[in-house]
Amino acid sequence: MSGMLGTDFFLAWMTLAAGTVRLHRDRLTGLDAAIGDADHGANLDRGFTEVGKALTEWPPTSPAQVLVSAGTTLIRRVGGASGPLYGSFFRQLGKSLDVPATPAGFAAAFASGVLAVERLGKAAQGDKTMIDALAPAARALTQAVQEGADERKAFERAARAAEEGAKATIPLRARKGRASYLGERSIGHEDPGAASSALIVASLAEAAA
Amino acid sequence: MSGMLGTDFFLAWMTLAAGTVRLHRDRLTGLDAAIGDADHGANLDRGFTEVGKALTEWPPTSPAQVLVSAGTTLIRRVGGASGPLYGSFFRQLGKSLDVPATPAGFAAAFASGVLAVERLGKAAQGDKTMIDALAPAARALTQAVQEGADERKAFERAARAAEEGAKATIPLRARKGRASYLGERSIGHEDPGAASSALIVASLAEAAA
Amino acid sequence: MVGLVLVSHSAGLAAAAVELTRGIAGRETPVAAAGGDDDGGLGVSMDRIEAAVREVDQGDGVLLIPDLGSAVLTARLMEQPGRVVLADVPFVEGAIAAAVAAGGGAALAGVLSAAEEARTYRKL
Amino acid sequence: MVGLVLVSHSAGLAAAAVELTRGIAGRETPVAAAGGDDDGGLGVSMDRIEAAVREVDQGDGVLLIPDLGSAVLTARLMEQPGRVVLADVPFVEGAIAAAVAAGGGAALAGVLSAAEEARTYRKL
Ligand SMILES: Nc1ncnc2c1ncn2[C@@H]1O[C@H](COP(=O)(O)OP(=O)(O)O)[C@@H](O)[C@H]1O
Ligand SMILES: Nc1ncnc2c1ncn2[C@@H]1O[C@H](COP(=O)(O)OP(=O)(O)O)[C@@H](O)[C@H]1O
Ligand SMILES: [Mg+2]
Ligand SMILES: [Mg+2]
Ligand SMILES: [Mg+2]
Ligand SMILES: [Mg+2]
Repeated sequence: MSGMLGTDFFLAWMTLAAGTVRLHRDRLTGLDAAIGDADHGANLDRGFTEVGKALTEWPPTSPAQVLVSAGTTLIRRVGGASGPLYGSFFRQLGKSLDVPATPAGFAAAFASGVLAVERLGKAAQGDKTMIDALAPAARALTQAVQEGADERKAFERAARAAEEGAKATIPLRARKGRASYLGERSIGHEDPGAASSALIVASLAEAAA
Repeated sequence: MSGMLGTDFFLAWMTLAAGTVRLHRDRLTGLDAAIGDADHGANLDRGFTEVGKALTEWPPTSPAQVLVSAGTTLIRRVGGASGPLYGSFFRQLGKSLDVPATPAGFAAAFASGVLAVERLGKAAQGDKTMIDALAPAARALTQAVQEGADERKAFERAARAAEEGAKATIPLRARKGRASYLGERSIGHEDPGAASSALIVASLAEAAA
Repeated sequence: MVGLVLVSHSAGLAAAAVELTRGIAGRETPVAAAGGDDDGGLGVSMDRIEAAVREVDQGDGVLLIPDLGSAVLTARLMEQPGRVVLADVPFVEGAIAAAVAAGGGAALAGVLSAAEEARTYRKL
Repeated sequence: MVGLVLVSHSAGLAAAAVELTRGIAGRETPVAAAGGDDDGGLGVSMDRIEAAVREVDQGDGVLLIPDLGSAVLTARLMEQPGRVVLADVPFVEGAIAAAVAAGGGAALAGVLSAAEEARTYRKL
């Protein structure tokens, strides 16, 4: 199954991510309305739509090209904090990916993408950000691969971990991003970036299904 | 001569101050162009013109009324930092003036006006501000009165002290106001507010002449 | 709620800072701009500050946040101990922190100290 | 001279801050605004930041001064060690201090530390 992680797979991931973001656009914006500025769904929808356009206009010829192009587009077109963060994630993931991509290589590259987000945002798990979904996903992925799981299984475990991580942000108090200005009042709401991260990792599993 | 310090005297002071500010408007603005924002002459000209209007519209019936009205108008109409500062000066001077005003009383009230400027601006002599002209003027006034000088002499000595104080700001480095942003580069220029203070004290002497 | 007045030489800066502050702290927090002189030019107008104070005063106190120079001096003359208080804080960052605190129901002293904390808040 | 780019979510805030900064530091200092998203709405645009950097770059380095959030994150991605540097400073006060230092001929490190001093500068 290791031939699965080719250019087409990553193109499919981006298409599925764009679709799920479009579908959950209003929910994401609603989460952001509670503790932010009510634009996260719109931001990501615009960003992933532009990713789709860029990937059509300049067809990439390698997984790295898909991811770096997607990341660059997100940085340039999202407009909110999630743009540079997701952009750095995909760019770093793309740059770290060995050719040909193996499940273990992907897990390592994914972890390195998450690290780029942590570095840029100076955020750690527990700060009620996208990291709270991405970091558990990275760990689940690594562990699954180490246990010999195939991509499909590994991505499913990552998706579940991301989803749980996103829900686990509800009782947290935000320490980074706009929501951190709310202090105590950020408690009781799911972080929009963690929610979108769960969707993006879920579409990774979907792309492998 | 102590009957001299009546309402008409203070009205004359304000008229003469307005005139000298108008006359030196471009020089004051030029000084402010060097180390500020090139509006000091225009600010004060506008302010004293409004003072004249206010004093005509609501004719004051006591020295205190002249000075408090002038001060309030300056606070409201100058627009620059010198507005609240000169405004506080004249208001405090007016409020501190005993009735009937005596030379000694005037000297004490003048000193109390200068103190109000120092308190508002958190400035001290040597900071390259209007204080560098006003504080020496206050001291000269007090000393002259103690030595038994009449108003005319006392005001002349104050005017000379203010003028010297203004010139003495040239080698100083500004520590307050806009000019303080320039640091070293504020050295070598006369402070516009000190220059206008010298003019205002000179018109005090003129009013008594 | 405690009201906020952003006082600046520049009408544009005060208005834009109010917009940004509302965007972050929410529209319910009473924040008003007092920028520019009486004619809207560069300068500070006591009339504009007074009007802004009246606009945001709900009886819980008003914090004046000036940018610099004559805005600071003019605002100082308008202080009324315990009711209208001046904040010596970074203009934009202090306004946002104050607005969030005010929106959260903090009293005047709490809003002031939230604004003052903006001094040490790191952006990175 | 070192150039400055003021990066904000709000096109109005960046433009007004540039105006104020020029008013204090003088028109010669290269200061440009990068505010708003690609369409001028609330947001941050890398294209606008890049254009602003090009505008003020005289070869002596450029300081990026962001207001908050995505402006900070986007600016961080544009850092080029020793050439294009981010300042974590109060937006308005830091910009003024930096512009004055730049206008005085300070090098990039000096302009950055002038901006950082604005954190502790008291207005009263
Ligand atoms: N410093 C940070 N580190 C990690 N994630 C962050 C940081 N700041 C914001 N985020 C994430 O970005 C999300 C908000 O994205 P978005 O609404 O698109 O941007 P904005 O807050 O600029 O409107 C937050 O929910 C959070 O997950
Ligand atoms: N904090 C202060 N204390 C005392 N005087 C000050 C202070 N700030 C400014 N000044 C005086 O005000 C003068 C500038 O007045 P003006 O040009 O009318 O105001 P602005 O600086 O707001 O344009 C300075 O030359 C200085 O004498
Ligand atoms: Mg948002
Ligand atoms: Mg936003
Ligand atoms: Mg001036
Ligand atoms: Mg001025």
